[in-house]
Formats: sequence, C-alpha cells, structure tokens
Amino acid sequence: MYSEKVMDHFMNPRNVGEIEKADGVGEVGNAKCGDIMKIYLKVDDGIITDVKFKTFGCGSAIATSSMATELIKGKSIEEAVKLTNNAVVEALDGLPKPKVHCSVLAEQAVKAALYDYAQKNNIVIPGLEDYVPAKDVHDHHDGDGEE
Amino acid sequence: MKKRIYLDYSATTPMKKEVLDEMMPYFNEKFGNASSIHSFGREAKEALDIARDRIAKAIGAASSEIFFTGGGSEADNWAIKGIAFANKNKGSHIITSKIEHHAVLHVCEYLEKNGFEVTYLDVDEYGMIDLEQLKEAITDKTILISIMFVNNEIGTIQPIKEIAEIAKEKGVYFHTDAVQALGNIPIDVKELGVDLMNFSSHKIYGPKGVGAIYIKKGVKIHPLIHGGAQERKRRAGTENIPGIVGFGKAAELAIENLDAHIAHIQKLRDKLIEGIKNNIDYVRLNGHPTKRHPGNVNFCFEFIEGESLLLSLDMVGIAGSSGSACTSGSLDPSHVLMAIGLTHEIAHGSLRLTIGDFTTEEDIDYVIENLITIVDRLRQMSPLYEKVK
Amino acid sequence: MKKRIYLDYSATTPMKKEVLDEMMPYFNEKFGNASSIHSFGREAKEALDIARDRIAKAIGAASSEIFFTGGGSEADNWAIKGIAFANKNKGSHIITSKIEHHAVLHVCEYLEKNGFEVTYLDVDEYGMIDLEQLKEAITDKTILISIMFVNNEIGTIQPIKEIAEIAKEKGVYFHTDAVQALGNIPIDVKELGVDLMNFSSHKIYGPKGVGAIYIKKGVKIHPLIHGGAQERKRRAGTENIPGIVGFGKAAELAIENLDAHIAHIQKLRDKLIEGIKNNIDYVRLNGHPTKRHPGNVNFCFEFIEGESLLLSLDMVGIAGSSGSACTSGSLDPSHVLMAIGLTHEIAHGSLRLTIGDFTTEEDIDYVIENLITIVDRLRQMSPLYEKVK
Ligand SMILES: Cc1ncc(COP(=O)(O)O)c(C=O)c1O
Ligand SMILES: Cc1ncc(COP(=O)(O)O)c(C=O)c1O
Ligand code: FES
Ligand code: FES
Repeated sequence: MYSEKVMDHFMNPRNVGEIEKADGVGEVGNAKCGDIMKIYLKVDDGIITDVKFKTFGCGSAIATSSMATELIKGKSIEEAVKLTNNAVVEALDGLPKPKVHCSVLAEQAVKAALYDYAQKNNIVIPGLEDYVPAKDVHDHHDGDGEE
Repeated sequence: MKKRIYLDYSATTPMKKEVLDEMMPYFNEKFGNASSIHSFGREAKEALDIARDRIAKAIGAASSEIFFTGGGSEADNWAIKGIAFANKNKGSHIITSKIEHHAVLHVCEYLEKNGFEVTYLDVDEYGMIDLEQLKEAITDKTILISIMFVNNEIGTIQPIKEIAEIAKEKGVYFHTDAVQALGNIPIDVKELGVDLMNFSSHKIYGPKGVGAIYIKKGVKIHPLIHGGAQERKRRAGTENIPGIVGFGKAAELAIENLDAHIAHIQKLRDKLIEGIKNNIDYVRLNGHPTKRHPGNVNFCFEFIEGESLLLSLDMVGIAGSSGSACTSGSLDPSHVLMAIGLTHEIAHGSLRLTIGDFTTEEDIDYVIENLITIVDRLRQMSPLYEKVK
Repeated sequence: MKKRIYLDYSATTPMKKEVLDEMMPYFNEKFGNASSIHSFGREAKEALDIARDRIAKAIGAASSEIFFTGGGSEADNWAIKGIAFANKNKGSHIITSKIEHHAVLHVCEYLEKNGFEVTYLDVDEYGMIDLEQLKEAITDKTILISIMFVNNEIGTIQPIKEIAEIAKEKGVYFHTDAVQALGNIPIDVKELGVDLMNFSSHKIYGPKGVGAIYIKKGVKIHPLIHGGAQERKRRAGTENIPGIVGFGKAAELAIENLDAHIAHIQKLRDKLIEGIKNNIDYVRLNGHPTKRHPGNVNFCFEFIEGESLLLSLDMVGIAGSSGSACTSGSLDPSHVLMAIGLTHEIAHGSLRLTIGDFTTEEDIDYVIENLITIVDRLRQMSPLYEKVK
C-alpha cells in the first residue's frame, strides 16, 4: 500500500516534537474529519534553522509531516513557502490516491507556521500575501469509487 | 521467519485442515455438475445434500430451508430485496438498525431510492437496539425487520428472540444477519423464531465465496439470481460443490467444538481486555461488556488514529482492523462507532482485535506488550495528547 | 476401476492441476481478507490484482474493466438487471434471443413482470439470429441487447461483432454471455466492440463459484450485490481469493493453449460427428455445421428419449447431457431445441456430448461403439421405430 519511504518516515519520523518559544507555529486540520498537524519553526536571519511537528493522523499524515519538515529545514522562508504537496508526495515516492489529501495538509501546516511567523514579525512573505488561515483544509477521502 | 499474529478473525479466518481435506476430491475427481444425471453429477449432488444437511443441523432447520449463495453479502441482498419485491403489494416499509453491515444498509438505501421507506433504529452506547422503539416503528406498511445477530465491529449481541416475537405478533417478516453469530454462539432458528437468517463460510474456518440463507418454509421471497433450476429454483448458478462441501464441514466442526471454542477465545478476549485496560490510559471499550461476541475486542485509544496504529502493529507482525475514517476510504469513521455516540476524534482511534481458534496466550502477551509501546510512541507524536499531559 | 468417460465439458470441467496448485496457498496460509491493510490482507490483494490482470489480458480489456462475481449466472443477472435499472429513465425495452441461457431468459421474464418490455429474437434452424430482425426490433426505448456468444446446447456461434456494430450505431448497450466462448474461441472485447461480457471459471478448468464480467469503461450500471466497497464499489462481498486466483490461472492457461486446445477438441468432435452419422441412421446434427463450438456435438436420435439414452450411456461409464423434457425437470424440452424448430418428438431424443482437453481418440471410439448398441437397443423398445421399419 505505502512505499518503503513512506513506511520509513512513518516508523522513524524526523523532527517529531515541539520547539519551545518557537518563532512560528501552524496548526491545521480538523479532528472532526481526520487529522491535525502542528508545525513549529525556529527562524534565524530568514533561514529555518529548526522545525518540529506533531501529528494526529494516519500513516500518510505522519510520513508527509516528517518529509515536509525535512524539505524545509535549512531553507529560507521564501523557499519554504513554495513547498507544494506534490513535492512532498514525490519525495516519498508517491502516495495511494485516497491518501494524497494528507500531503495537502502538510503543505498547509508549513504555510500556517510561516504565516504565524510573518504575523509575529510584521512582515509579508512573498507568496503568502493573500493567505487566509483556514483550519479546515481537509477535503477528506474522495476515494476512487464509482457509484 | 518474522512473528505473525493474526487477530482479525472477524474479517476472515484461515481454513481448517479438516475442511480442506474434505474439499480436495471435489476439485478434479468428483468434479461433476450437481444438475447432471450421470455418475459425475450424482457424486456432486450427494455431496451437496450432505453439506445442506450439515448446515441445517447446525442451526436446527430443515434441509429444505437452506439455500446456498456466493457469500454473506449476496445472502443479505437476497433476503432484503427478495422480501421487499415479493411483498410490495402488502407494503413498502422496512425496519433495520443503524449498525447493520453495509450489505444490509446499502441495500436498504438502494430500496429507498426505489420506492421503499426505511426506518433505521438507533442503538444505545453499547450498541443495543431499543425494543420499544422497534415496536413503535412498525406500521401497517411494514413488511420486513432486518436486525443483525452479532455486530461485526463491536461484537454486540441483539435480543433476537424478543425481536422475533414482536415481528411475529405484528405479522412482519424478520431477517437476521447471523454472519458473525454462527460458530460463536448457539443458534436454533426454530427456538428463535426468525424467518430468514444468513451466514458466511469464510468467517467460520470454511472457504471464501460461499454463504447460505435459512428461509423458513412458506416465506414469500423472490430470487436475486434468476436462471437455472438449482437450489429448488430459488438461486441459479452451478453449485460451487467444493466450496459448499467445505462450508458444510466447517459448520459441522463449529458445532462440535462450540463450547471449547467459546471457552478458548473468551478467556483470551478477557485477558486482552484486562491487559489493555490495566496498562494503557485514556482507553474505552466499545460494545457491550457482557452481551458480546466471545472473541471481539474493540477499543478506542484517545489522541491517536487507527490507521497509524494498524500500520505500527503490522510492523511487529500483528494483524488487526480499525473503524477509523482514514481506513474506511470514505469521509466518515465507521457508522457503528458513530451510532454508539462516539465523537469523530474518539472513533478515529479505534482498534478491533478479534480472536480465533489459533490464537494463543503468548500471542495475547505479545500484543499487550507491543500495544503499550506503540500507543505511547504515537501519542508522543500527537498534538492532542500534549494538551492533556 | 470401471471405465469413465466424461463428455460433458460444457456442463462443467475438472480443474487443471496447475490451477489447483496456484490456489493452494490461499486457503490457509495467505488467507487474508483483501480489504485488510495488514500483511495478510496485502498478500490477498496482490493475488487479486494478478488474477484480474490475467482475465483482462485474456480478453483484451483493461484490468479496471474486470469485476469478479460468484459465477456466470450472477454475472448475467447483474448485466441485465444492472443495465435495466440504471437506464430506465432512457427506456424500458430489452432485446434478447430465444436461445439464451436461463440466467438471461429468466431475468428478462422477471423484468417483464416489473415494467420492462422484452423482444425475444428468433433463430434459424442452425440457431443463428437474423441481423435484419434485430435491426427492426430496435426502438427509441431500447436500452439493451443481450445475445449470447456461443450457445451452450447446440454450440452455435453468433455474429457478435456485427451485433455490436448495430448496437453502437443505435446507441444501445450490448451484453454478450461468453461463458461458453472463453477458452474455446479467441476473444478481444475491443475488437468486438461489446459493452458487457461475462464468463464462468468452472467452464474453463477453473474452480466453481467464480465468474467475471467485463464492463466497458463508462457503462452506466447498478450493482446487483450492494454492500462493502469491494470491486471498486460495484460488487460487494469478501473476495473469494482462492477461487479468483484459480480462475485467473485457468484463463491464462486457456489463452496460452488456445490453438492446441481447439485443434485437439475439434478433431475429436469431427470424429465423433462422423462416427455417429456414418453408423446410426435417423439422426440429425443440431447447431451450425461450421460456426460451432469446437467441442460441441449435439444430435437428435429419432424414436428414442434422451434420459433413457443418458442412463444407458452412464451404465457404460459415459457422461453426457440431453435437452429432453424428461431431464429438464419441466414439462417442455429444451427451449433451444424448440427455437431451432424441432418437434417435441425429435427434441426428446437429443444428446449433447461435449469434448475437452482430457478426451482421447480411444474415448471417442468407445463412445461410438457403445452409442450404436444403445441406440439400437432403445429403438427396439420404441413403438415409434416399429412404424418406420
Ligand atoms: C451460456 C451460459 N451462461 C451462463 C451459465 C451459468 O454459469 P454458472 O453455472 O457459472 O452460473 C452457463 C453454464 O451453466 C452457460 O453455459
Ligand atoms: C455481519 C456481516 N454481514 C455480512 C458480511 C458479508 O459476508 P461476505 O464477506 O461473505 O460477503 C460480513 C463480513 O464481511 C459480516 O461481518
Ligand atoms: S489522516 Fe485520514 S487519511 Fe490521512
Ligand atoms: S417420459 Fe418420464 S419424464 Fe418424460
């Protein structure tokens, strides 16, 4: 069902935890329909020097959180904001179709954390000008059924 | 080889050796079509008759009241559509419950789109229907009540005899899906007084793709599968003789071993329930504490999600199932967990472990040990757990 | 041991050893439910995918267009009811032929009682439908044409491609029952242009109780068996993995060996036909002389009755079948023999012998030899024969 990479990131997730006094925190999702993802950022000089996550969700949700944090760690905030769910899926060697939405959540969690950082520091990050923090971004489980 | 512990006996069971042995000659020696009048056909027909007798005996029915199908779902569809279409001149109202198997619920929904009206009874926090609500739901137009015997997710056992009495009093047909009941609790259709009852072979250590339905003599029902004259013209299709032979043997074994089987799985079930309750906090046992399938364990583990739990268990060789939305392939968590009043969050963390004849004490120890670690690891990752700590 | 010669391959076939070998691990080792996400479930799912690919490859379909069922009859019922109910807003007229299998005819009759109109096309003396009559029968209300590929009694092969072209031109769905065609003539659904085509495993040396249907992408159809999300939500029920695996293997073998298989049975068929024609008088070959199932022999022997013939053959170890009223369990002889214009008397003396991979030249010699004696013996007893002598 899942690729080896997904299982690796699920069983040995990178960057699990919290950052005390984080520079940016983003929480997305809705326990009502699925998962909750929370991302903590430490930013120095516009560079993400540390990132942690906590996730309540399925294997795919945990693996995409882990991969997303890996992909933005050490990057500038401008680069991090460009992270797409497709990039996360690709880095994980793919996800089953009904699980792709979990990766959208990962992208949204990163954006939410960056937005929080921008708010706290009174800056505008290119690409986030029109960002509206939405908690319920979880268009859940449109499986491949036909009926 | 890696340790592999199967705790998903309510999903399906391995076939017993005696069952396979019994089936073997029918694949390419006694392979005839039971409708043929030559010797190959007669061999097949004899085997068919014996299997039918065995199923009949297992539930206290007459052999002529047993019809073989291609599985439990086909039998559910047949019972409900067959009664609905054959009796629509009498009425168009059906009563069922919110916790039925999808093979009942989705048929009812289909009938709703085709001129029938369906009442879905509530259940209480333990998954029990309310007999008073049932009585009130019955109208002049009611033609069928369909309430399952034993729930496949939470294991709750319904008061079938009482329901049958109410149905009889009101002159309404009563069907019960006994797929999870056969081989796990004693069944006597005459004593229970039901009109239709269906079974599935692969849940009782028999082959997959075979089921049966008890249709009480005199019940007015249409076929679901029209065609040849098999099954007394009620269910067409060349009979799956090896499958039917295996099912018959499995039913015979199930009845012979019923007491020992129940004692064995119940002991392990209770050990697993206690092990979880005593070692992990924020858990909730789903289903009825006593009126319960002897091998069913169903817990919610707060703050974590079922699929993650299943995958983690699978990594240490333990096979279970979950009613979490993430494993359901649909928007919502299990309709059964919703019906007993769980919130989406809580339902998300559900785990069903179902015990069978091949489960051992050591298996249970191994499961408890691993479950403790896994639940803890997943909770450490959970933003929800953080808050309660 | 007594000699036993099986010449009823169109009724059912013995399973091939390779098929059974392929199935064996799935009974009690890899026994998981294909819907489960743990390792037991994944093993089952993989086997299911491979089997589906094999069936798809055997008929030139995409794997996503193949759905497994509990047999050929279920698939016929599904095709016809499924199309009828899903498209009744477009029309309520169905066209079929008088020589279809009962799994098609009885469904059509059932639909007639439920608001549909059905045209039953005639066939000529060889069992062929008339394409002009078909064209004329199509109206604005026609939603489905269902014409079988190869007739199970007399072996006649219909012009499927031509029918498909007519159906396409008129925008009507076309279903063909290919239960007797698979493994006996080459099939390519895309080249033929059909919308639905169904199969049965036990007719091609696979296990009983398994079938499949090809549903072209985009075809609007309702499920027959509602419930779980199996088969892409179109056919509920725990998948019969061993059965499906066996069917997949049987289809693979059938395609690999197709030419050799056809050559083998056709040679024996022609030998048997000649042997009967040259040695017994007052006989009539039923079905088409050339557009014919390569293993089908169907004769009427005047002045005698089919059941007596079958019983006598059975006594010398030969297994065949008959369309005689006396074997049909109903008042009338086979509807197929009636449709090709036989009188009741003639139809009474019908014998179908169907040849398969395990049939030998010696078997055929033995059959001819015995048939001569048996027919003669029965005719000596017949008051009808007396008159012509
Ligand atoms: C042409 C035809 N259609 C349908 C069927 C039914 O298939 P099954 O016996 O698998 O239900 C048969 C055989 O019985 C057949 O010969
Ligand atoms: C209660 C219940 N009913 C019906 C079914 C369907 O049976 P089958 O899988 O044989 O179609 C199942 C199992 O899947 C079940 O647990
Ligand atoms: S969190 Fe529900 S599917 Fe991923
Ligand atoms: S003569 Fe006896 S059944 Fe036809």
